[in-house]
Amino acid sequence: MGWLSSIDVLSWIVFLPTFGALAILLLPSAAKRAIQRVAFGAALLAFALNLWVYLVPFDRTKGAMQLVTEANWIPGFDIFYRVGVDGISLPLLLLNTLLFVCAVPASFTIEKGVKGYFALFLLLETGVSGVFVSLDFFLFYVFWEVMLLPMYFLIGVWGGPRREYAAIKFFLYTLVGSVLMLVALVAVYLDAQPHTFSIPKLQELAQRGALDGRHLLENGILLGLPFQTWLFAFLFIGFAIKVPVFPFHTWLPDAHVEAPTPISVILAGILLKLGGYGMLRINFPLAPQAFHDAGTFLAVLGVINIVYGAFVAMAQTDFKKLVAYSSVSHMGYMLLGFAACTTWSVNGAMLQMLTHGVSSAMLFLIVGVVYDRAHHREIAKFGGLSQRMPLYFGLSTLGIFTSLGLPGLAGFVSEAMALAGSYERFPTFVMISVIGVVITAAFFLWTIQRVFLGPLNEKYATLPDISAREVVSQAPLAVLCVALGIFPVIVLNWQGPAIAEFLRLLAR
Amino acid sequence: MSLGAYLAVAAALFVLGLAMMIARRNLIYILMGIELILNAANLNFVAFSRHAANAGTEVALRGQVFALIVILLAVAEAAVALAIVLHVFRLFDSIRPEDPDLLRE
Amino acid sequence: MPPGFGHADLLRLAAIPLLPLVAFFVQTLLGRFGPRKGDWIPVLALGIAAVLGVVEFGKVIIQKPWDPAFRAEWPGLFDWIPGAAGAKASFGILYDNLSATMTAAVGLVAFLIHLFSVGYMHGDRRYASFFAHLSLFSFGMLGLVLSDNFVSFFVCWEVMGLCSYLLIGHFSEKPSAAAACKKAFLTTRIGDVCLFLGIAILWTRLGTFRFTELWEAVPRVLAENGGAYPGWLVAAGLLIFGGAVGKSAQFPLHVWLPDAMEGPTPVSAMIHAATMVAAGVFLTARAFLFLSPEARLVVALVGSFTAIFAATIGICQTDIKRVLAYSTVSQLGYMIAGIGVGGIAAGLFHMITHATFKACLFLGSGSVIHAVHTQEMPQMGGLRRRMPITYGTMLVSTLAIAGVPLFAGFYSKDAILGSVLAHAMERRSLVDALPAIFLFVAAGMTAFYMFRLLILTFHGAPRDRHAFEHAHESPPVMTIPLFILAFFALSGGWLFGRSWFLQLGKGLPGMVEPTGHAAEVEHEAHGLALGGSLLAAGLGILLAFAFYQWKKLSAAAWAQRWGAVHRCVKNKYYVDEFYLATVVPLVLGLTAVQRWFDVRIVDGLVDGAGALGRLGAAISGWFDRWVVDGAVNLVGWLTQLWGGVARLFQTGRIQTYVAFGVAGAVAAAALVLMA
Amino acid sequence: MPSTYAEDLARILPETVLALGACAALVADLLWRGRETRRVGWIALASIAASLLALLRQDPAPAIAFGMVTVDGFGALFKVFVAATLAVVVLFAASAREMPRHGAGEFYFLLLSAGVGAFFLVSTTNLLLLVLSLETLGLASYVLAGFAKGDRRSAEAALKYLVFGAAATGVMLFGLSILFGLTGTLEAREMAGILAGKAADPATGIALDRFRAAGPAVAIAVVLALVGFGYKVSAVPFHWWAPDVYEGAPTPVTTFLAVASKGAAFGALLRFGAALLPPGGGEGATAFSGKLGHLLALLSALTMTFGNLAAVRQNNLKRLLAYSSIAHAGYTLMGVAAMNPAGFEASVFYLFAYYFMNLGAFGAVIYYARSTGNEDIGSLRGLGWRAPFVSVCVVVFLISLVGIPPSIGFFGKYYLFMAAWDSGLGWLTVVAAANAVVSLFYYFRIAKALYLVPESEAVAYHRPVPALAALLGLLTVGTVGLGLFPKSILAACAESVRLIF
Amino acid sequence: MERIAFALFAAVALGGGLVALFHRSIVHSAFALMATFLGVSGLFVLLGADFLAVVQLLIYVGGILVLILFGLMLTRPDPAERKVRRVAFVLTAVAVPAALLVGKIAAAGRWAAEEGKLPEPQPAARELGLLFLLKDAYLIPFELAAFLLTVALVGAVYLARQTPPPPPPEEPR
Repeated sequence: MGWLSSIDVLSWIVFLPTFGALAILLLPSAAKRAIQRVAFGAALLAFALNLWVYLVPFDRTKGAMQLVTEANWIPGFDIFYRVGVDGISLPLLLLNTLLFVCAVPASFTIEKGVKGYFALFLLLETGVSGVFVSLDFFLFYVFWEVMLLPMYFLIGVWGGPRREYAAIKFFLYTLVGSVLMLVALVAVYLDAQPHTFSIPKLQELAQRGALDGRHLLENGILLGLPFQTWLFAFLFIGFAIKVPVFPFHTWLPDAHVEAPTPISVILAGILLKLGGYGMLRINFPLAPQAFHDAGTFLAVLGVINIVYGAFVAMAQTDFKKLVAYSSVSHMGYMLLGFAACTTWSVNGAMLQMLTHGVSSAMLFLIVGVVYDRAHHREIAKFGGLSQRMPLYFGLSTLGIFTSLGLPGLAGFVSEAMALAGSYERFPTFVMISVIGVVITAAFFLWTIQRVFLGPLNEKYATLPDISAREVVSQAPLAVLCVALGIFPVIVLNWQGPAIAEFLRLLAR
Repeated sequence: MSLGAYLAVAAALFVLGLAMMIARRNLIYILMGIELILNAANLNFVAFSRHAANAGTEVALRGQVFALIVILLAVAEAAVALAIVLHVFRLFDSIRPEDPDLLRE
Repeated sequence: MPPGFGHADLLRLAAIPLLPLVAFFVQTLLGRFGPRKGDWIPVLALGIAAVLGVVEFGKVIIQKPWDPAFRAEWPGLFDWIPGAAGAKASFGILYDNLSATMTAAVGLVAFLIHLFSVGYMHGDRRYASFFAHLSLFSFGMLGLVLSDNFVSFFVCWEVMGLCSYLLIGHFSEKPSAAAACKKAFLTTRIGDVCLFLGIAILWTRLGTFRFTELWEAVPRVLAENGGAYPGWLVAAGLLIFGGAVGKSAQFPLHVWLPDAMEGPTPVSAMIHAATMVAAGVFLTARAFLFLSPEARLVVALVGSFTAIFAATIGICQTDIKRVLAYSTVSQLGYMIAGIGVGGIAAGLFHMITHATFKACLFLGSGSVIHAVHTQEMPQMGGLRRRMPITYGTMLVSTLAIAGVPLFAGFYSKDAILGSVLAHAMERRSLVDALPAIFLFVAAGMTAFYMFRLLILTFHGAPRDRHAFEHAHESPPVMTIPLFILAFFALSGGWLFGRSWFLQLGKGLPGMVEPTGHAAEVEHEAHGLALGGSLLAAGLGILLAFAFYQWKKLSAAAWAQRWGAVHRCVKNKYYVDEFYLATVVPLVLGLTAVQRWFDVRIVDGLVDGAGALGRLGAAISGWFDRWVVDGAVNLVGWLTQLWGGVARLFQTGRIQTYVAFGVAGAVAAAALVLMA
Repeated sequence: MPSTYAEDLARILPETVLALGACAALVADLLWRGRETRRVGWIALASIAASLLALLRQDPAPAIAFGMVTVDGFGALFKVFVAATLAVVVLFAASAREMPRHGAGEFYFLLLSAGVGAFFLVSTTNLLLLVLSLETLGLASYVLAGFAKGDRRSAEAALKYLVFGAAATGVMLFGLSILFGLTGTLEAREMAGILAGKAADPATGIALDRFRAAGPAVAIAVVLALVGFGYKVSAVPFHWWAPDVYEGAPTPVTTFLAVASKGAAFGALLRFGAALLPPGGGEGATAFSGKLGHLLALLSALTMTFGNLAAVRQNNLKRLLAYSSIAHAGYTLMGVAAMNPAGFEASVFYLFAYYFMNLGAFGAVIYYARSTGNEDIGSLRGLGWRAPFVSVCVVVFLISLVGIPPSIGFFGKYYLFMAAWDSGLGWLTVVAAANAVVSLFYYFRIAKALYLVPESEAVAYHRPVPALAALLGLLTVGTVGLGLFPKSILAACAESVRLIF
Repeated sequence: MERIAFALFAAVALGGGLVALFHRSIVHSAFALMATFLGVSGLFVLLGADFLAVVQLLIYVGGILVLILFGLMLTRPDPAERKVRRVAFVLTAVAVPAALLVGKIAAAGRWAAEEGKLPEPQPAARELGLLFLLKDAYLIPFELAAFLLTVALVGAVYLARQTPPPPPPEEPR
């Protein structure tokens, strides 16, 4: 327990929500207001701390890990409580804490088991934050898994009609992924000389080519394939499920559609990013050789995600499902950007995670607004909502145009950087990917047309416009949609040195 | 006689006991089978004991002690087994081993 | 940096696009709460911008009179995407003759359209946001013409796409408007991604986004490649042109423009005159250097075909705004074709003149629609007496577009026709001659349909008495812009136009001054073109009058007075009959075919991207359901099967258990013994 | 140094106390004419506590009492394990639905007697004592399984347990007899040297590497002996009895069988394994150890796979837990298959993990069965909302059973994976990992029934017995707390395993 | 002489076992089992374990077999049991020779170096008894065996005792 005394600001960010959850558990179930306030306060406090870290103590000129805290956790097993941030994790951490703040007001509509809901909700935040700050592979894994259960219940208990199916599907998929990761974790640990879980140390080892499985397998070969390939494959599948990469994506639409609005927000906004973050932090640097060999393969997957996701999204009749599939498409840019592995493409891919985090979160909130009022999400059954809900229409338009990559808004910068940066290595794939760009525009505009434009559906003539509470949820995201589009430097400057470091690790 | 001969007899008894447990349709047979198996083991122990006859009293008698204890054990087991069989018979009104099959997949 | 241009100019120039942008934000957030719903904010901003644009333009003319090489550049004003030296993307200003001209023209036209809208949109439900969007639209175009690199160019380009979407869909409760705005955005977006790819190629190969650096790099590349364009550059050039095809509504991506009429009339004016469509032409001019000779021919062919293609359609439209729309498409074809054959200056010149008279025409038609509340020409007629100002200004503009001498359109169209003719005469092949043929025919048609419009609307007897009775002249806020625009339509050609653009053209990258034989040919061609264009325009106008104004009787009189056109006189009735019996069906038929093509194939491709998408999506959905989910379910099913196997073993019979146990032991022993 | 009689007696004090406690419970019940069930329970609990106290106050130095009872840290650890289970079982028995009204004296007597057997089982390397303790544990367990006298299922369970157990011990005895014949000694520690040819056979005075000279005989003997252990820990293919018996026996008894009996059997297996095949035992021994390791690895893989797959279909909570406990035996075997100290440590640690999560699960079953009147998963519909405390605890246990951090089950699995892979059983790690996924299928059916399904009005809410609730809370805290900070248990495991090698 | 005795006793033991296994009547089987016990007892004598032989006679024949017969009487034999399963034949036909073979192989490995006659037996009955009194020898097994018998007794009594029909189990509603 010695490490508790040396707890630092990052740990506070991670564990503040846990304390919030504990406080909520101590409150009586009937005190809904109090519970909501505690949840909001905990999330807000974590965000404020995080923002402070982002602005004040973090030195953005450095690519190395900062604010590192290390404490021996399980002695004898080389397991450490090791946290720190760099330019890759810090923006994602900030996005995470922000989204949780936004999701709290959106959760006020929850009626059933409020206490349990918010406790799990805050627990989830701890899990996600923990993943972002972990510098120890074991700790990373622990936090990774901590997310699993709250998510299962949040979908399964507070979700839509098919929630059981969606929850178990989500759980199963992610568990498969994490089990593969666990196997890789054990293998990496045993192969590293000296044994260690420290991610930076493992990265250095891998970069030197020392993580080749020779301590674990004969000649580092298993069934004719080198250890690095196995390692890469196991980790990649583990993370790809989270992203989700085709063909591991089918859990996503189900989970999204069934999850309550705030959970969809978290799911799309931040949980998908964990996959990408894991690739960036662990998967690629730990198996650089295999990563280079698999570059084209990854790019193909990325392109499939982009185009396929967009086409499937177009076929959806459910607003939420459409947004869900658009996420599949958007994460394809990220994968493509990673695969190309140039400064621009990786920067773009990273930024894509953030911008998609903002825009998809906003879109889910938008869907939630209309669902709360009309109690369905069939696109075809709406129409002309812009006449009754002009403010809502404005926010929706902003979110949708951000998502379809309009210059000046957040989505464009990242997509453009990812695509332009990837062109150098994968010209053909980029050419194919732009089909996805067009289709994305097509289905989003078509959605706007059917939901907001055209003659008003008289059934919804009395719908009230978006409420103050809902605006509070969406406003920060809306601001970010614009701010990130015009001043992407507020992230790019932070992540740049860290990505340079990442590229150095991957240099052949 | 050679040791091998005793061992062979013991092995044969062991197999007969097993066969009796598996093949006969009466719980009593199963009890008999158990006794056969225990007897086979005992025969082994005593034969080995004899085999070490020249190695001093304690060593030479180890097997016999074991056999003695096993006999005691057989008694205890037989008692409990019979009690259970009777108990089952009372509840199921059958002595066939396949009749109690409430518990199955 | 040319002498005399300094920090103050930078501030003024930066203010030109930024004022409308600020106005947009202010108007969006606060406009509706302000007096007059804040309409004065964008108007004021645009007014200042226009003044600044004109002032700076004047400074260029005065301080650096007729210097083709004038170029002032302020790169890296705002680092957008940081990165290694050349790889970064930043916003900057490139102010040369071209952007100076464009800034002034766009600013002015946009300001007038704003002004006009104050009257036209009065009482609209979304009055406030309309002005906000209009303002953003202006920002897009002004920013675009001042961009010093492809990134900021593209950003503004897309911002215009968004604004066109918002503005065309202004009457969103109309399903047709809702569909039209989507169509506009999508169609142009197809072009946009081409442009994006083109930019990406250039950036990947040459490492920069800045125009000046790219222009310097291209000759280097050509030198390295033995003077020929390498494949990637050809591709990049064509892709960039693809962007122009979308924005400038060239065949086959022209379909959005006529539908864009669903928006309010000022928006149409904005799109057709000052912004959107001009952006494509501007882009083609900026990117001319990246176009290989073959690519330029493609450009010329696309442009000229679009010109004639749209003109034929324009002939048989009855909706006043649709006629104008097809006319725009057609005129854009002129510009593009002109640039394609190397007459960049001519194309740009036409763009500017066209901006003035087309804006005037649209605002005029808006005024008419405002008055009679219909867009169908057959229900109008005789409005001349009710709306004299509108009539007068529109007449001037029609004369200009028809190419009547002394009016602006005459000079610019003539320049283009000269260029294409020179091109044809120099190359002497059918393919190279096609642009010339198309454009001359189209010139005649232009005159014809424009006068047809004018006559049907303003001349003759009123066909709808009720509408006529209620029609009245528009308020000054609407007519003043008309006056101003008409003034330019009248004077744009000779006031500063022709010679200025000739000078301007010399400074454009990729421009080659014809020398020797080529120069002679060019001179000759321009002479021929003058006659040809006059002839075409005259014929068109005459035919129009013959058919619509004088009817048959008047047609005879016309034949007598103009003996020079003997053949036409002689075949007076015959032409009439021929027109009725053959040309009309032919033209109608042709139009029908084109319409069909338009609707079925092109529209089908664009709108039907949805259908295609749905088909693909249905297949994907199927795949999703059966293959991907199937795999998961298979696992579950296999697990269940395993459970069944387990049940087979777990019989509930104790003796079986013992037997299995013994078997297991034997197997285990065997394994250890064998190993 | 020979120890005195008194010292030796003191060394077996925990066992003695327990045995006396058993008798006391029996006599007390007779005296109270079966009317003071609760008090008898207190007597049992008190004797367990006394035994634990004696255990904890024992001289930590390893020693051998009466020539065959090894008293050391390893044994103590397992005795604590068994005693702690016994205590929990006593508590369970107080709240279980299916316990008969009469016979509390016999029940506690038999339970504690089984505990005595388990105590001896984990503290000897002597074959004779092994057989005797195994039988003491076994016979008491047979009767306990059939303890619900009016219940046919209970009787059937007793019968099946008896028949399979008797057969398995018989087979084992036969194997042990051969082992004895091969070495002339009953002490496994001595056997190791004789088999490896490092010490002379006491019978013949000849030293011979019997792993090589008598390979098949050794192999058969060891495999036959393994049958006995395999049956006791319910490893495939000697597990057949387990699902039926676990389902049919009263739940407290099932708990005892699944946790204490299995744990003690694992303790004995580890002790004998370490004694018989110590590292560096010579060429033949190493080769044999390798073979045996592979056999165990195979059994481990089969066991966990079979257990998990079969559990997927179950609708009865107890039966589901039975299969799950088979699967967990498979996991535990991973460490044994590694055949090295690290692996054994992992196994011991996993047993502790198993203790917390499985006892918790059984406790919940007892509570739910009282509320719903049966043990079907389907009848748990929405009970999570009515019985929040117990259900939250259950979810924690389920997490741990699946092996999701932060729980002791996760760390246990992780440790096993590492140990297995480190001794060249990478494939087993992969199999185990896949199994973890399969196990999710059925464990979370429980969570689903508790929370995801709409509530069923038919189920009345019973406040859990305070003792049971406190116990579940304690186990939950242990499951999470020790999962996060396993340091203390890890140290104990390492220390104890060091003692037996 | 020893050979003949061995053959006789072995034959009695195995023959008894075979008859017990295959005879249709369970009563006959029980008596055949007695023969086996006697045979094994004889083998014990041959091996020099006289005391054990006596114990075998007393306990097996006098105790266990009687118990089994009691069991027979207390239960009702099943008429279907008259048919002996073919399984048993197959098992025996395959397994007994296999077991003999394996026993032989096993023996050969271990005792190859010293195959031959067994050493002379030592008079051991007294020592056997004394062994149990040595502290370091068999004190604990002896005690534990006693305890085991108690456990068996209590258990058997509990199950066999005819309790008044138990009250219906309390079913919380």
